[in-house]
Amino acid sequence: MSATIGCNDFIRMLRAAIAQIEQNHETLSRLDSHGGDGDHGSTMRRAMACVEKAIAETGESPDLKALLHNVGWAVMGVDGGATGPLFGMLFMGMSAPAAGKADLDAAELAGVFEAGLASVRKNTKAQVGDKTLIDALAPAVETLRKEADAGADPTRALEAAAAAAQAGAAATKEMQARFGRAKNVKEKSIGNQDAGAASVSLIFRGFAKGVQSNG
Amino acid sequence: MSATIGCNDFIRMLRAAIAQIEQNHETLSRLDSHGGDGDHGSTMRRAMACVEKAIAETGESPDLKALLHNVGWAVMGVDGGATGPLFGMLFMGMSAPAAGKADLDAAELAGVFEAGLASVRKNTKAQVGDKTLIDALAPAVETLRKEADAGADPTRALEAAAAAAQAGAAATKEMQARFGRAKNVKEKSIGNQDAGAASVSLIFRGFAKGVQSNG
Amino acid sequence: MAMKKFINDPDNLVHELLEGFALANSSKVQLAGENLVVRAKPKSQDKVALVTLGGSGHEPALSGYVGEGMLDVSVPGEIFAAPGPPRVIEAIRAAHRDAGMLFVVLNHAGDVMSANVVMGMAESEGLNVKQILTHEDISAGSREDPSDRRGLVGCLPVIKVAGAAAEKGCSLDECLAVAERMEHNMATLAVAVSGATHPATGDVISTVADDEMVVGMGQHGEAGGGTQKLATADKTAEIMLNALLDDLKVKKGEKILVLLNGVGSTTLMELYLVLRAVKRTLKGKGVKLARSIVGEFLTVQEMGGFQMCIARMDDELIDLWDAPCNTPALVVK
Amino acid sequence: MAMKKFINDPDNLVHELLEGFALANSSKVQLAGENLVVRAKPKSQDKVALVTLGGSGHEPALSGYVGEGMLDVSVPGEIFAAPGPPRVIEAIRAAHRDAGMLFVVLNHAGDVMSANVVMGMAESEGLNVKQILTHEDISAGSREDPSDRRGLVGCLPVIKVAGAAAEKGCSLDECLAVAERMEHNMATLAVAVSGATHPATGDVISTVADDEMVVGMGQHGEAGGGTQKLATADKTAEIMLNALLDDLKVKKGEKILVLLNGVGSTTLMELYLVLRAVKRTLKGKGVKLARSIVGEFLTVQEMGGFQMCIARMDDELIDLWDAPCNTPALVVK
Ligand SMILES: Nc1ncnc2c1ncn2[C@@H]1O[C@H](COP(=O)(O)OP(=O)(O)O)[C@@H](O)[C@H]1O
Ligand SMILES: Nc1ncnc2c1ncn2[C@@H]1O[C@H](COP(=O)(O)OP(=O)(O)O)[C@@H](O)[C@H]1O
Ligand SMILES: [Mg+2]
Ligand SMILES: [Mg+2]
Ligand SMILES: [Mg+2]
Ligand SMILES: [Mg+2]
Repeated sequence: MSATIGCNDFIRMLRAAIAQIEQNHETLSRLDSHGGDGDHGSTMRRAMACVEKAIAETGESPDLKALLHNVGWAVMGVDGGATGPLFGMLFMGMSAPAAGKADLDAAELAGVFEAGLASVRKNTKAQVGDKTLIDALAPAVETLRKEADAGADPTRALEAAAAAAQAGAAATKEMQARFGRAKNVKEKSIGNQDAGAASVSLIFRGFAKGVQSNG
Repeated sequence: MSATIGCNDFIRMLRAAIAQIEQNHETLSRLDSHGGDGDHGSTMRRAMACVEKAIAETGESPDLKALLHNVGWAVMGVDGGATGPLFGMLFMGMSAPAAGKADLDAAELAGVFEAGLASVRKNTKAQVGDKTLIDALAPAVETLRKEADAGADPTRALEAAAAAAQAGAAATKEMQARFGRAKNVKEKSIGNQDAGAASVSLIFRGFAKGVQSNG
Repeated sequence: MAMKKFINDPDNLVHELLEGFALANSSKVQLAGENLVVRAKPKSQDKVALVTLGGSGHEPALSGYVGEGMLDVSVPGEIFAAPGPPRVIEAIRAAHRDAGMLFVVLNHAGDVMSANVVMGMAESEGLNVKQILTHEDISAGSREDPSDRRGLVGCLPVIKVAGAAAEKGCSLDECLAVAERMEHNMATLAVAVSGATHPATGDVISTVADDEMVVGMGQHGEAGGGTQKLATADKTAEIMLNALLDDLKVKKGEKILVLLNGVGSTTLMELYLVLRAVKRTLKGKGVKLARSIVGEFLTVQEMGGFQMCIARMDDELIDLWDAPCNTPALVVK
Repeated sequence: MAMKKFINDPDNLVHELLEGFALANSSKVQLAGENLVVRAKPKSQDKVALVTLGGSGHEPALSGYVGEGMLDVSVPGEIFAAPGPPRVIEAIRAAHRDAGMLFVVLNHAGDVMSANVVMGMAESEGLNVKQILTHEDISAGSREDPSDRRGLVGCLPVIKVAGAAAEKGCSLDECLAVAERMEHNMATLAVAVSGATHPATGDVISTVADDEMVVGMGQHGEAGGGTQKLATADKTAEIMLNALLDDLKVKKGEKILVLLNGVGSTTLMELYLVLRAVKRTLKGKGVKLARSIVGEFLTVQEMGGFQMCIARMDDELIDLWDAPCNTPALVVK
């Protein structure tokens, strides 16, 4: 358990998130095939390959801001629909408040993720309830803040955030899509989880696991 | 029975030939479908419609040369492969020796058809045995000449020519095509009559019938 | 049926096609940076540059319109997928000039997101770039709220007139104004008769029943009638043209441009029949067919069908439409 | 699958398509007489005229090449059927001039018969016309006895260089010499991956098994290998190019033109991949790719596949190939 999150913790978190996507990419594509174009799993896989590459290229003694910026930029470079810009903006947005920080406490960690969420929101008007990745991301980030306010350490906060993301993703099952390709199939989008929300849930699951592996 | 063939006889002959093609166009297309492109019946039908139109346009008191020329020219105007030029040249070639003649005796009739055959030959190097309309046309024309030499009247000569055309067409069944599209399928062309030869046979059958209807 | 395409490694498809494209058009275009398509002879720096982005697999669009009188840079993405922001900002930085840049974006989710990120970056870098979004597909959304209207082949007239204005030396604001006037005065509708396959994955992109056509490819055919029995050229032209004239509220006496875009296996022959029918219907309504153009400008692989785009023209737009250009996919003398 | 084409009355198909074609290209061509396609602005009478004939259904060929720098008159026949002599001689009479006429004929039975009749008539009428027959399909016959070699897309370079020579004011003999030099130095091979339907009758024209391609559309694939498993762009390019280089006996250091003609549903994307592969193979052999052109020039409805045409070029042929032209289907500045 960590009281603070350093750059190497983040790398472990990212790698665990990569592993989650790798294990579940077929499910993600299947989810995207109801109403979407069925490519979300493969796009996320390509995005995660870029994350791994960015980690490697950031080098030996990375700084957190550079790491997050490079990861975000690399994900942006993935040609393919919504995923690149949305997930890319998440990480790039996270990098700004990490400037000059080697280790983040729970409150700072929440601040970093809040900046990431804000940056995603700049690129979509989707709100909670619209059946997009916002449905998983927004509750996860809110949970991080609440846990920090309640005095939780980053590990516990991330565990709670992962649970919130999972619940948020699960809730999308009953929703009708109002953004993304699935919007076109209207009420037929009801009955399956949103693929992007499922991805966010997996990523937070990875973060929670990755940070614990440092225990 | 006629001792000479006038313009109105020729019109009757042509109309009987049109009727023959009309009754048998499906067979002609079927024959063309072995090795050819299956359009010979419909092309001949269009050609015969042009013949009818040319007869009508040639007017009340036609002259034989003009009639044959107009018929040939009209048939030429049928877009569609070999048929237009070959049958068109037949009639156009026939028109020259008919110049200045109101009625043809058997020898003159043979001369007219010989000129038609010569004109067809200008457009193809196909010889008897090559599985083309020449296999029916050449023996029919030769028979006209032989019958005239033997003193037959035009009616009898045309009856004999029709029989010769029919025999010539029948003989193409065992031949391998060396001209036209059917050439491409090589030995597979053996086993069916040549469509163009069958047309010539039908036309001569029509001529023989048409000239008799004046009896 | 299995996909029957001549390709090599699907992962290298876009790069290979760009290489061949540049080779076939080496007097007009060249590749630069990371799969960017630029002019063989760059436009002078004192003129506004036109930049666009878009997925590949729609050849000749969009890179086919790079050249004199039209685009300066195109950023092709993967098959059917918009390029991510990094390559786009690279293109924008390379095309940067004091005269400014016009950034042409077709309204598709990925393209717009990528463009938005890039516009944000460009602004913070102080680059002088303005965006024109094309969204003229009338099968979804409305003229009042066009956010759901996709950008189809209407990008071509927009690029043509804005490119001509730029070539003439118009300012960025003037180029933008021309582009916006064109954009606001056009409407497109698509009809599909057969589907297509994704060339990299082999996935079937869409299917149409054997005796049917889909007018308006919006899933519910909000305009144009949706799925219906295959109709004649005349009838199809009438259905589509009426929907377009209606949407654009074209009035008697007005002049329009008609653009027919074959999307794949539909023949030029058929498109000529459709244009003839369009002309007749317009005549009946007293609308003037000022200009027309027929071809394959923005394709969707081997899909059967076409897009009909109409645009209300004024004299300036007609002049710019007629202006010379020299690109791989469109040459006007 | 049923035919899915936008047509009206099949019997009126050709006339309707020509009307639409003329409408879409009214600044370049117009209809004259009985469905003849002529230039909108006739060439001056002191220059040699180029006339051609051919079946319809292959759009943009052949009428798409009527215009400045290429043809003067095209006589389109019915779908896939050469026009009969009456309309052709009408065209020849109309184009008649002291400078003479070059009559471009593709080697197909109907076309040749029609042309022969017309040449006979023209001679007896004292019209100054010379014929060039194109027969560059290497899949049947041989270079020594090319009578069975069909005329495919090679008509395009022949028309291009002869048209450019005519526009420059060359004499009929000079135009003919250029056309013949081009004709003797070219070779074409076609590959098909899927069939097509006759747009007027709905008949299936040809079929190809799901996992196969046919190289050399001569029935027995005399050159190129005939029916074989569908191959990659690289492999297909190599098979075809090698057969062509062989037939034409192209030697190291020589300069060639490569023309890739999509015949229907095969995409530009694929053709670019093929051109890229051609370039690589040529490089390996030390043959120079002097010029290349990729597009849909002579189609066969929705058929899948393409024709690869190569031509040995000299400096004069390259100049004529590069010369300006302004036709519906090809514009060179
Ligand atoms: N406009 C949007 N706002 C928020 N999220 C979106 C939007 N569009 C798509 N998404 C998210 O992206 C996911 C689909 O991603 P992906 O399949 O990779 O992209 P695409 O839809 O372009 O193929 C959706 O499930 C949704 O969560
Ligand atoms: N070169 C030729 N010489 C003689 N007869 C020919 C030649 N080509 C075709 N024919 C005749 O034409 C017939 C086919 O006519 P048709 O089907 O109307 O033309 P196409 O083959 O152009 O479709 C053949 O059966 C043959 O008798
Ligand atoms: Mg998707
Ligand atoms: Mg996608
Ligand atoms: Mg036939
Ligand atoms: Mg035929």
